[in-house]
Amino acid sequence: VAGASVRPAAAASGALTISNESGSLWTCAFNPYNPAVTGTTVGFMYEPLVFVNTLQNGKATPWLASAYKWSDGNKVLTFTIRKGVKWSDGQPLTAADVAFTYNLLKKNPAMDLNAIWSVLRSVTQQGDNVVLTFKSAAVPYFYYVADQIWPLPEHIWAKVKNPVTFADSNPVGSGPYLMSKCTGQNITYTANPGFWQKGRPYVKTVQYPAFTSNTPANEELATGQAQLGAQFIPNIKAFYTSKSPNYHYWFPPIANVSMFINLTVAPLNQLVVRQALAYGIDRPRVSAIGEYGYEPPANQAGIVTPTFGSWLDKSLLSKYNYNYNPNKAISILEKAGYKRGSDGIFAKNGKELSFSIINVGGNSDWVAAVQVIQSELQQVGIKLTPENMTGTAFDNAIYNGKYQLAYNFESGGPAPYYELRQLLYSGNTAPIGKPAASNYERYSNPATDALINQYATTTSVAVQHNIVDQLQAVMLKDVPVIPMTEEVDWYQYDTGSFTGWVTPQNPYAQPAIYQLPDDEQLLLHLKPR
Amino acid sequence: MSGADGAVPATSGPLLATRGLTRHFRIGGLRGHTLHAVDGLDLTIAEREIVALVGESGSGKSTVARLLAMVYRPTSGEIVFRGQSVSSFKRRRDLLGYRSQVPMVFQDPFSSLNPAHTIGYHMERGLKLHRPELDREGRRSEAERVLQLAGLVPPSAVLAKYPFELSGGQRQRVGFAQALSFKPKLVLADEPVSMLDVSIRIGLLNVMTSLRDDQHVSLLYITHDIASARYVSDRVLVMYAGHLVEHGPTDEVLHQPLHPYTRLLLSAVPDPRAELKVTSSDLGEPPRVVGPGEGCRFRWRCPLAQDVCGRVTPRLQEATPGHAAACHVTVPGPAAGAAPAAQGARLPGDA
Amino acid sequence: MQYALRRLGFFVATLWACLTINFVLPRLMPGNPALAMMSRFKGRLNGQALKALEIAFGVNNKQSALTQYFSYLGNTLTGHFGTSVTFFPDSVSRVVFSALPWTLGLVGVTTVLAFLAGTLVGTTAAWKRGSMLDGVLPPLLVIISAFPYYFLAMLVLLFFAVDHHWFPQGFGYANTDTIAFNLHFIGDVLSHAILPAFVILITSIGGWVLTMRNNMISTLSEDYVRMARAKGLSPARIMFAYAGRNAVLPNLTGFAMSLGFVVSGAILVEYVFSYPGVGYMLLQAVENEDYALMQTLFLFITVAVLAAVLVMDFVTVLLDPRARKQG
Amino acid sequence: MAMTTMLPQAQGPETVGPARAGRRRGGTWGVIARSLLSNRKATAGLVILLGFCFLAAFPGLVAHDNPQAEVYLPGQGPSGAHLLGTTAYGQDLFAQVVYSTRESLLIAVSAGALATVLSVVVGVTAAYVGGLVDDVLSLVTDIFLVIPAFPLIVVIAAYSKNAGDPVLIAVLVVVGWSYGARQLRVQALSLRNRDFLVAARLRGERTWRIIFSEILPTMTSLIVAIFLGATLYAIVTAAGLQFVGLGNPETLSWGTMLYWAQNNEALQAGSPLWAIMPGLCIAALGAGFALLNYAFDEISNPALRPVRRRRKP
Amino acid sequence: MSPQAPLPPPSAAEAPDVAAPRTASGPVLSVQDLSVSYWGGAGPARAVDQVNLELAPGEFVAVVGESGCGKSTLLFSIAKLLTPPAEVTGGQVVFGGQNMVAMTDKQLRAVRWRGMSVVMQSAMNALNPVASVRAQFADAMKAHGERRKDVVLARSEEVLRMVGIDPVHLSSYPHQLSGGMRQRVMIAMALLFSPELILMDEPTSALDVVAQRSLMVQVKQLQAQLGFAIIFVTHDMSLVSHFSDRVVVMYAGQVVEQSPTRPLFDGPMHPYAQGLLEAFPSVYGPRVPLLGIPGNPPDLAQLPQGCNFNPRCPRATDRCRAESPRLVELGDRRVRCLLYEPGGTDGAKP
Ligand SMILES: Nc1ncnc2c1ncn2[C@@H]1O[C@H](COP(=O)(O)OP(=O)(O)OP(=O)(O)O)[C@@H](O)[C@H]1O
Ligand SMILES: Nc1ncnc2c1ncn2[C@@H]1O[C@H](COP(=O)(O)OP(=O)(O)OP(=O)(O)O)[C@@H](O)[C@H]1O
Ligand SMILES: [Mg+2]
Ligand SMILES: [Mg+2]
Repeated sequence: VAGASVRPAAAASGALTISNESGSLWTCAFNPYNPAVTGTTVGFMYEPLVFVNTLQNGKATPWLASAYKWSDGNKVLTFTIRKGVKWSDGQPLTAADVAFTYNLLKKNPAMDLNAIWSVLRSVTQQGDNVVLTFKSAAVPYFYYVADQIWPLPEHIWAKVKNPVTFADSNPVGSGPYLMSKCTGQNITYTANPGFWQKGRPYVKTVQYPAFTSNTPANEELATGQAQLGAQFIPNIKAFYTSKSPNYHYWFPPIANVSMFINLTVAPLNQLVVRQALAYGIDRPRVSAIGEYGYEPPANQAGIVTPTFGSWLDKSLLSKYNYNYNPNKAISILEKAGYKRGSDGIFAKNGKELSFSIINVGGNSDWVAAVQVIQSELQQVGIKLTPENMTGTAFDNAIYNGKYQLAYNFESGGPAPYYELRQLLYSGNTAPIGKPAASNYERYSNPATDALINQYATTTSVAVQHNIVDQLQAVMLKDVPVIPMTEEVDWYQYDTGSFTGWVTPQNPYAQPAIYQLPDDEQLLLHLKPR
Repeated sequence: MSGADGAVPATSGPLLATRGLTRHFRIGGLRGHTLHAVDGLDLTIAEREIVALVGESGSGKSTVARLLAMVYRPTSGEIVFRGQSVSSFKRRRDLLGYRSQVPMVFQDPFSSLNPAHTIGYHMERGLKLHRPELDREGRRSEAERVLQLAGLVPPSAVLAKYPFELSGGQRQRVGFAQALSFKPKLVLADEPVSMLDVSIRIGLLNVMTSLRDDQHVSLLYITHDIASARYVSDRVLVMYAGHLVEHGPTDEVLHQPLHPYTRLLLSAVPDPRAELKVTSSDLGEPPRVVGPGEGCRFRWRCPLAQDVCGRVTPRLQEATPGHAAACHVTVPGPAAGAAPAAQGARLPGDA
Repeated sequence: MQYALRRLGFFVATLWACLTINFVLPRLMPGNPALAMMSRFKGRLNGQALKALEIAFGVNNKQSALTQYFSYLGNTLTGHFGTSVTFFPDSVSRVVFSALPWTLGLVGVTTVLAFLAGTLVGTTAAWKRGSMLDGVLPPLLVIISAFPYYFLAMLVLLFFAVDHHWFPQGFGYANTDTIAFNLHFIGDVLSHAILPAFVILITSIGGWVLTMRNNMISTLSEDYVRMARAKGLSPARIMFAYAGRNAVLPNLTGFAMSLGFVVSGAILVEYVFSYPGVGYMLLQAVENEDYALMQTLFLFITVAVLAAVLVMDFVTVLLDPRARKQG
Repeated sequence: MAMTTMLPQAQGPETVGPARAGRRRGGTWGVIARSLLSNRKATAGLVILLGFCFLAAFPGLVAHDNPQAEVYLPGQGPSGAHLLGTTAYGQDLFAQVVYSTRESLLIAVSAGALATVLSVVVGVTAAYVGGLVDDVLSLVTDIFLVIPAFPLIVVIAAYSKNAGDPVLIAVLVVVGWSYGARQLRVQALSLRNRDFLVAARLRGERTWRIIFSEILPTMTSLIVAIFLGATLYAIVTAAGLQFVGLGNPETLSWGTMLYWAQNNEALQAGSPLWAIMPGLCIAALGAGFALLNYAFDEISNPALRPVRRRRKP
Repeated sequence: MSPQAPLPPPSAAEAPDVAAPRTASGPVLSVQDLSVSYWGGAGPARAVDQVNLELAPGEFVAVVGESGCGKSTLLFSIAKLLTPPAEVTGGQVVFGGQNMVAMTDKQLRAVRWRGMSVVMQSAMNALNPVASVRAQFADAMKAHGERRKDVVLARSEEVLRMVGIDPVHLSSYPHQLSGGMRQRVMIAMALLFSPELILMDEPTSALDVVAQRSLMVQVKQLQAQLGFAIIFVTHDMSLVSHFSDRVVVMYAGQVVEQSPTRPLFDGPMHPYAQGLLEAFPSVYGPRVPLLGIPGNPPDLAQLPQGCNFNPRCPRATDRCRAESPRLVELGDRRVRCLLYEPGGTDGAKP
């Protein structure tokens, strides 16, 4: 192989090495609908129809679809498929392929990771167009059906007996790269000469080693053997940026890390208690100690800033003013009839404000954050007992509602609506003991539901903002969850060997390599120096 | 069975008796041979009796003692103690009772003391188990008493010693003292004095006789020292290659030995005061106890061997009351010819 | 002969019991593979994906536990290990067999080396009880073995690979290599194995040293050792054939067991060095509730350990006539 | 731990009279004390362990800071105020190290001791009693030998809600005893036919008594080695479990300190002492035990005990 | 100290069963003022106290004495096999012209077994429990240069037969042998080569008289053929009387009498020796109660003032309680008793 080695010399030869703790060895399967391997597949070999950029308020860039159009009261979406795009085996990419892909997901719900067929009625090919008919107005679903769908070549996948377990070890895609070699330790990608954007990608070889743990991955970055990183690096100044002026990082926030409250558990179902919790926590301190300040403190409105700053209703936020205020927390509780016991913990009717908070033991930053929260709440007379578990046990508990408090986050989307819907939509929840897809706190309010449903029917930005403002009010009034810090994209880059990086000034895509299909945008922008 | 029972005074049952006691060992690797360590042994020990067990080295004496002490389980046969089969002793109390009445002194004093414990520990444990009536103080004085009896002085110093600090003979006496401390009925003593010098040996032998006379203790005294056997024992049993070949009152056996092996044995007994009679150095064939088959096991070395000796295993036959031997030639029994048992036995040695 | 049959019988019984535990234990863990996948890709997967994953991994197919159990036993016997969830959709056999040689090579060799070196040091230290050697080496090695070995691995990695580029920074071989049986590749594999091997080696010698030394000291005061001296045997002969051979039995048993455990690899070392073995895979299987992978790895471990123990039982009987049953 | 049972209490110094008392003062404990003090290495080990015990018992006397309080400037180097500097969370590192002693010592010693006791009981009983008992106990041992630790702790932690110390200790014992049991069984097998055991049986000793007072003392050194092994295993495994997040990182122990240090890349990110100190402490604890081991040569083997040379009066 | 003349290396060609003519020049062994103490809590116990002993080639010396008087210790110190807490506190052992006490390990190894072999008292423990008899024999032979398998086997079988053990037992393990058999195996092992000196510590205590006697006859024959010297510790006076050339009587670590055998039996001089000879019962004579020697052996760590034997001696005087006797030479006999010292107690000779 004309492959470069992973030594620092690699950069000179124009190869990019990615350092990202994958947690396991590579499987060498490339089925883009297999969630275990999408990270090494999508964006390299498979592409979306439209690229939606979260960091630019959901700005849509036509990609494999050259155009799209909503019609019929936002119930029908028509994609016009780009001409001249070829699969890497030389066959043209057609609307038939795209329609086939949608219908493949319908036939195999195991591949329908975003449950698009829960809102889709049918998908048909009409010439160069693919027409998606929804059961009802589904504007926000655009993100899932346009950005989170990767068309497959029908001539190959139609022959596959079980596409769910199909390994796709010789992936045929339309993307900028070809998978040229895969071992458990490393995947080598080489540029796809037939890529539909002539001259791209500029980086001809990409090495993607599998790191099972953080330290070597970090080391690889710090020593310049990798030029693109996507992980948490403690004390990044000492560890990374101080090593070279070319080393930079940017951690753009994209979602909230929140304290989830099981609203079915007394006395957490009482607003005062939730408010006291919200007042009693010093979020900047949680951010500073738990997260090295990488993850900025969140606000109770649930709007991630600065990413979605334009959506935030600042006046509303300051009206409720959930900034750290221990005295207020105490006075609220006292007003509600809680009395402090000899141990300093508030109690009413003999029931102490003492809660367990579940957490994932492997996420040391969260564990640290919860320790901060614990000591702060102790001062306002609320006792927290952290229970750390494995990720799976944690999810099991939170999905099924078997917890009191939990430290967790949910995926966001290209607008605040996506996360707020996850948090507040009662259709997403489930009774205790049944797994809920989101809305783990079991929040249910018909008015809120109506707002959320209304959002789906409109493409008007103004209306959308109005709805989100009202959803913020719900967050502030009801305090169903308490956002703590903001989940960020982990992203380190070395300007010494490549240019064209995502920067705060030019946020053309989410920069973390595991963000799909944003990774393709990044790879296409990079140029060897 | 025949002879053995007759040897016991009719007035009381024997203290201990065995019937057909047999013990085989499997030796060797995969092919495996059976070693007949003890075969069909009938013996009795009366109350207040010292029985000496003599015989060739490797003839199974220690095995007998171990069988009687219930170290080994017999391959077949039965041991009866005071009218009860010992195999019926299942409960701990019964077993403990038997063990305290019938203690054993081991042949090898070097391996029978736990190297990690002091002599005091050994004594203390025995007393604790078998003399529950004693308190701490009583146990100590009893331990000192028996050690003193065994000639280990000063007993308090000996108690504090570890086995490795004692000489062979000293360890041997510790073993004997332990057995005495139980207040036994029957001591199974496997060569208890072999490593003692004559003067201490005499002391111990005197202890044995006085135990018998004063406390009615019986003793199975396994030894190679014929003279000491004679000095203390009432009866002698002679073993050869797993078989009991002769038994009878001590003086009778020593003075009128019936079995050719007994004669050989006695002829070899040295008298330190006399010159060595240089007889032919008779090492003979070592006894064949590995898959021995039928026949007298002494026949290869026997000057009197006949055809029948190779075919039929001789049984013990009484020659005179209480004195029996297993030999086709000197005590022909019903097995060999039709001659009635123990009648008119000629004693070739007597001529 | 009878002894062998009897032991074999118990071997089978033990194996069955272990297989059953290996079946039950993973299923007692909270959650299921789909959930595990969800938490693995937290934030990258929409909550809706859970349903898709449950279908993909067959979480909700309503098979009774008993049916599952019997098909598991059957599949185990016939070598059908199923599909891994962690490495979905790879078959477990492929995953395991591609990783196992790395572990066997790395951990196997180091285990043997550690045992040999440790036993040797222990023997010598006991022989020279009270000497400098005895005073320094065993405590030193034990102290080193008291270091958590991922910690040591980290230090070693930092010093030898990161600060001074003397050795590669982990992995089983250079990423640019093709797996082949040639000198270049073998050399590369060796250079990658040195650091992890070194760490395993120095952290595991201590245990062997200690057992061997302590046992040997008890043995050395036995009469037969004195006798061996009287016979004028060379010190080496006394040390090894007389004292050593009597003292080594517990260590040998330990060795057999460790050989069995080679299959389970050195989890954290592999983790730190991103070594492509089964040790870290095992941890992942557990974390991902990958029943099939877990069961298969445990099966391998179980069989290897039990077989080693069984062999050791026979060897003990061979080496120590006193352990043989009498009568 | 096993030692206390092994050396019989019944035989106090009073039992054997004045001569004995004069010779070996203090009986069993005297022997242990003398062995510990007569050997410089063992004494050093004892001092280390006692030091740790002291820290475990009275951490507050040594460290004056609250170990958990995140109140200082994070990531400071050693200084007068903070002997070892501070963690990335602004905790006083010295206080953390000191306060962690209790938990680490507790886990190590209790898991090590319990596992050893279990190995001794099972291993030696199997070997000594033999027959079916041996077969069954060996079977059980083998099963535990291969019980996988990780899933077990996940399961137990899930059912007990929190992988706290008792759970951790229980898991360490469950997965840690069988190894030693196997080794002890082999060793005991070679003792089984020794005459002194036969003698003890004939004396009428109960089986458990033979196992504990007759066999064990002769195997003390192996048992000590196994105890050391089990303890080290407990320390290292506990730290390992905590390291991968399966323990309870809330608690203060050297293992959890390593977890925190590791997760904050302390070695590389400017506070190396955070990682090195707990590692060193674990090793020092191991060293203490290892050095203590030298005393057991003499405790287990009376023939090796040194005697003070006193000239004849 | 004698000059360290190297021992002629045992030649491998010399078949062990072939008699090597020995030059009868000087003693094989000369023990000079040897003292050994055991260091115990109560101070040193003198188990061997200034023992002097010379052994001519081919001589058979019996050592008798009370149990615990230091016989085994003496043998061990001659063979340089003592382990702590025993310590040689004085004197030297000259074997084959070399001082054993000063020899290096390597020199010692060459001397051992080919030059001097040992039969230990603890026969069971002295055999390696995990090695078959065959292996242990082969070991000894290999250590001294004999590597031919057939030779080793033949010789092993030969020595076993010599001591009356079926060669089947070559493949037996020690625990499968009876007490007497183990002892004979040990003796056989000592006979593998034809050393110049064999130290035997109660080698026949577990043997029946037949085996004992034939064994001794064998040994004597071999001795006559090969000319090795023997130090023989025993309690069996008849063996002493029938087989030994010279007797050493020990009491409490000291040699109390040393004499050619016959004269000793005819007229023991030391009161202890006298007591010993009166203490054994007879097989044929009348059964008379015997008393042995009254009193108990002394504690070696706390010896009485004066003569060690004085508390038990029927003829002890005040002087005996005050003064330690020297070993007096009387012709070819030596005795340690004030009775025989010039100006003895009452001048009465036995
Ligand atoms: N555990 C055993 N395994 C195999 N064979 C044994 C065992 N114990 C004894 N034997 C054999 O049984 C026979 C009788 O042995 P035993 O110890 O009873 O003899 P003994 O009469 O006491 O001899 P000695 O006088 O020499 O002590 C011997 O041939 C011996 O080899
Ligand atoms: N390791 C030791 N420590 C202390 N004293 C010891 C030690 N070994 C032996 N002794 C003492 O030394 C004295 C001499 O022992 P030795 O074994 O030489 O006696 P022995 O003459 O061979 O006796 P026996 O005929 O009983 O074998 C004995 O009193 C014994 O108690
Ligand atoms: Mg015997
Ligand atoms: Mg002796």
